[in-house]
Amino acid sequence: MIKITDQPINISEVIELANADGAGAIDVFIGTVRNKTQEKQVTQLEFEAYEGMAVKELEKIAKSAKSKWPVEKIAIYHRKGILEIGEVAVVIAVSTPHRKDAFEACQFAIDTLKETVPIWKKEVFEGGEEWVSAHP
Amino acid sequence: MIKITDQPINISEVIELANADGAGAIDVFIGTVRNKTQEKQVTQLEFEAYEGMAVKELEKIAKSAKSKWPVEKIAIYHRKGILEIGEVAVVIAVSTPHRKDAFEACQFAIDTLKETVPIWKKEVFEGGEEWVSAHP
Amino acid sequence: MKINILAFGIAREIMGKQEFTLDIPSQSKVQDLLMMLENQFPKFKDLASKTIALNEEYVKMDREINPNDEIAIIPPVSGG
Amino acid sequence: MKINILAFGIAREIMGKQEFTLDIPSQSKVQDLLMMLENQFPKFKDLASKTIALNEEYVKMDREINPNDEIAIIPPVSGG
Repeated sequence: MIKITDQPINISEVIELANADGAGAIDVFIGTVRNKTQEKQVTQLEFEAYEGMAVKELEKIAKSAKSKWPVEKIAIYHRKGILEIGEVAVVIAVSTPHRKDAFEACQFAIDTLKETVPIWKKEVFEGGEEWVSAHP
Repeated sequence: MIKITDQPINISEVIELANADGAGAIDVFIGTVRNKTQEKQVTQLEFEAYEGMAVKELEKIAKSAKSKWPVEKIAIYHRKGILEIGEVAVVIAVSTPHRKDAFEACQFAIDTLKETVPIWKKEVFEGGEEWVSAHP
Repeated sequence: MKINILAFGIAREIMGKQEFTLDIPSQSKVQDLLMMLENQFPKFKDLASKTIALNEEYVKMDREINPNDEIAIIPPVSGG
Repeated sequence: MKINILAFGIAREIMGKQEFTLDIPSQSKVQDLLMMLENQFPKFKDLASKTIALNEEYVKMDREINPNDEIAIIPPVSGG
């Protein structure tokens, strides 16, 4: 189950989507908005998504995780729009029969998401703003 | 925050305990009761704990994780008593500034828990029961 | 041929809008379009990376652009 | 000296109860106690491993047992 939403993410909902009777392990990754990037005090964050393509790329990640590990279920929710400090930007939940696979598949999913999914983060801090990773 | 409880574990409560403003990543491990162990159909599960010592060993794991990784907060809840299929046996939530550390610290915590914490699992299946790992 | 281009994130800010039209030679490839964009909007040269998606898929640099393609400029992604 | 012993999991089932009293020579060590338990309850020999905790801590095999220690038999753990 894949979703990009401008509403606060309900973590329990994402976990519930990954729950399966055959699974002994669920690993859940939650990405939240930090109050600091290097030295700058971040006040808020904005996510922009190329939504149609982002959903397709997230579906590819889910499919790829299932081909590499014995994944029972995987759910990925990503927030868009304006987020305050402490809010949840992304939740990935992966269930597998054994725990090692859950950790590996979940880490693969967030690592790949950060490389391929067309979503962009703008950090707003005192006296400026910046698109993350845009410049070398 | 460490807890051994005979009540159903509220996953959101454990995650909330690990949430911290400085953290950008929370990794959560959820261990659930599987419906199968090898070939046997498990009907229920029973956890017995040497509670005082189990809490102490869990606190050692939390301390050790904090010494090895830049852990902001860590919470571990373990269930005891009788559990049905699909119920949650253990939840570990770890927050760190960056995601790699959250995955590593959380995996360390569950791996160590399974090695050192005095809690015992009895599987009940059709026509028998067995203390897990008791015999070679 | 006239093509419609979508731009996101810092690319959208560089172009000044989310969607715009460009006139490019027919049979242009993805790499040609990127060069044309750099020439017309020099700030594109400062980006750590950029690519073009066609019809919501990453494509190779030598892929030919069709005027019916949904074309999007993808600056460095930073989700998660 | 008389000592109280706690037993958990399969150890509790082998002993038949959670808590019981044993009379052991004074200055006995952890390894001596384990041997006495194996002699008295041969099923202990079948366990994949076992150890003794004193006062809720794992201890070394040559640790001497004090009658005031909280003594517990720890069969192979299987939490999580």
